[in-house]
Formats: sequence, structure tokens, C-alpha cells
Amino acid sequence: MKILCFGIAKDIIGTSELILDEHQITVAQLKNQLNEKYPKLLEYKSYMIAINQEYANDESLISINDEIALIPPVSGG
Amino acid sequence: MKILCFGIAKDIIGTSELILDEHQITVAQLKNQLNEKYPKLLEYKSYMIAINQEYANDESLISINDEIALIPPVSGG
Amino acid sequence: MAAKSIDIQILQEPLSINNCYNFVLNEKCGGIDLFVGTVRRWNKGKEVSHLFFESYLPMARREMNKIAVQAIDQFGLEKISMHHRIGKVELEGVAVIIAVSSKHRKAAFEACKFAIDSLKLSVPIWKKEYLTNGSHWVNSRP
Amino acid sequence: MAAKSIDIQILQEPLSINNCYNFVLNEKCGGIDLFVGTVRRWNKGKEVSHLFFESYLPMARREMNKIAVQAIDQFGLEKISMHHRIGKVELEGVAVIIAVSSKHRKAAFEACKFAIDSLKLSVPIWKKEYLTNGSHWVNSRP
Repeated sequence: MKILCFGIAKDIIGTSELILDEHQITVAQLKNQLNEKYPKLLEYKSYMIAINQEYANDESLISINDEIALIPPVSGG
Repeated sequence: MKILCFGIAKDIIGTSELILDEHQITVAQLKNQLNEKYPKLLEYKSYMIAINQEYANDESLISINDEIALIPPVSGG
Repeated sequence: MAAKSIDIQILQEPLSINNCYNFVLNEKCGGIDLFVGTVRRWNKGKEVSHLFFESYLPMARREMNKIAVQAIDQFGLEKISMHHRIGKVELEGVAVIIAVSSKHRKAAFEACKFAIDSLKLSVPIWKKEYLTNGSHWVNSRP
Repeated sequence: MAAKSIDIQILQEPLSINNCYNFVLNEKCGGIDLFVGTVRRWNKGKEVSHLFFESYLPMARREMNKIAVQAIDQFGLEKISMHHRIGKVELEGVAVIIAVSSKHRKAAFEACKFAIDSLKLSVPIWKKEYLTNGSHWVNSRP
């Protein structure tokens, strides 16, 4: 499972593409894993997970072929 | 006394510069004269008189050397 | 101060959005709002062929300047540019441009709306609408 | 319909106000509002040297398109153009342009404000602020 990382999340995680050894997982489970491995992410609690380019809620299920992204607080405009 | 006329007022009065034989007069008196001579002006009751390029109220006094204008309802923009 | 923060123009030739934008752009500001009033083909179900604008020039400039001063004071703008066209304006032509710059966008939107609303209320400029059949001064119906 | 009334672009090169204006201009409309977000030298008392924008491109386009569709539906716009810059943007450079056209001006102002407010809330674009001393991702402080 590949997670695209942007902005501050890319800096914290140290890569723009994080590989996790998971096949199916909920967004909540993914966030727990990420928060545990990268506790600095907890400082940006409002970060979102996008599945296939759509914002997902905690209950959403992620499959290995989905396009997953870690979206820290946006600041466009 | 010279009155500058614009827009529909110019059409009604038939000139862009109306000459009146007055030396000192209030705005109310001027309006009465104009309404009597050009009754079609009464259809545009909200027309204003400007004295020296400022909107004037009915009590304002007009002298012969002032720049007077008849301002029908505006429609810029 | 006022001379450099306010740009009022009433012009016979086509208006330039870039001129207004370049006047208000400055490094203190994050938000620029521009309103552009254009000539519509359809107005209240009637087909318009073109417009003609007449102005009481010196007074129109004064009234526009008053609006600009008030917009700066009331909304804390950095700069404001107000350009109005006179003479014949074709379909899709630009009749008026208001550009304002402000530190933040909320004030820019509010000030720009204030300026165009005020202009339409008080600035001595008159629009004659030429329809496919006939013409008339706008706002000048009983 | 949607394809012709909506223009979404995320670009490496400088944005063009004229391109946005020309896209939304049409003879059905009397009011065009353009919001232009520019790079300020001073932000919260700190001096900015330049900005850098990063984007999750395909999702940013989708989110911008959603906003455009909603703005058209909600405010009855004719057309909307939303351009966002990515990469390095200098002081006074243009980060974003929103242009909308509408029959009447009130809807144009409201829709333009709605679109930029929404963009700042949901579109996955991130701004890195380079100060004279150091840099940081904006919004990304605890």
C-alpha cells in the first residue's frame, strides 16, 4: 500500500511516497499506524486521508489498489 | 443664469445649455420654473440640481455665477 | 497619499483591465478584486445593439473620487482604481472597471461592491440603450 | 455544458488575468468579478521573500471543479475560471485568480467570494512561506 505525502507531511515522513505493508485497512487504522510511527503528525490532527482523490472519513476502507494520500491542512490561494 | 442639461433632460428641454433670466433663485424655485415650462420633467421627479458640481437641496441658493446642472436619474456602470 | 492611492478616469477609448490592475497591485496587499461591467445583448427581454454613455465630466470625476476616498477609509484599502467609459460601447464592451487592493480579501470584495453600488447611485453618467428597434435613456422612464 | 462554462487550471507559469477574463466574458452577462490573490511582502509582521506552492494535482483539479459546479448552480453564473499557480512565486506575483460572469453583479461578487473561500478550505494545495530567515509550510503549525 502506497501513501502519497504532501507539504508538512512529506517533511515529517521524509518521503513523498510511503510504502506500508497492508492490503486492506480502514482510514482510522491507517491514521493510528501513521500517528504511532510519526508522532509529529499528531501536531496536525486535522490532517485528512484521501482515497482515489476524494476526502475519506475514518470508517472508509482502503484497498491495496486505491490511490491514497495524506493531506495536511491546506493553504492554497 | 445657465443650466447644463444631460441625458433625458437634454432631450426634454431641447438643448444642453438652457439660459434663464434670473440672478438669484433657490433650487426649489428653479425646479418650479422648469417643471412649469417643461411639464415632461415631472415624469422624472427624482431629478437633482447640482451647484458647482455638488448635489444641492431645495433650499440652496443659486447665484448667477454658479455652475448649475440638471441631473436626471443617473444610469452609469 | 490620496493622489497615489486613487486612480479615477473617464475615457472615450476602450478601458484596460491591466491598467487598473497594475495601479492597485502593491506588495502590501494579498487581495485584489476587480469588477468589470460589460454590455449585455439582452436586457429585460429586449435585444440591445449597443450603448452610449454621456457624462457630466467634472462632477462625475468628483463623485467618483468621493466614493474612492470613502471606500479607502471604510474598508482600509491600499488602492482603488475606477475607470468609466463614455461614448459608444459595443456588445461585450467594458463600460466600467473597479479595482481595489487590500491586505485581506474580505475587505477587497466589500469595498469593490460598495464602490460599484455607489457609482450607480450617484455618479452623473447616463446610459442610452440602443435596441434593435429604437433607443432610450436608461432609468429615465416614469 | 460544464465543459464550456468551467475553466480550471493549475500552472507552473505565471497566471494571466486576461485569459481568465476572456474565458468568462460573454454577451449574456453584465457583471464580471475577478479575485486575484497576490504575494505580500509582510505577513503577520514577518518579511516574506517568496512563496512556493505544492499541489496534489489531480485531486486539486477535482476539488476546484466541484467548487466551480457548485458556484454555477448556487449563484446562477454563466461561466467561471479558476487558475492556481504552483512552484515558486515572487513578491507581487499572482498565486490565484477566480473570474466569474453573471447577468447581474450581486451574484458575481457572491460567487467569486464563495469560490475563493471554498478553495482555501478544501483544495489540496500547500503554500511554503520563505521568510528572510527560514521557511515553513503555512497552516501547518500546531
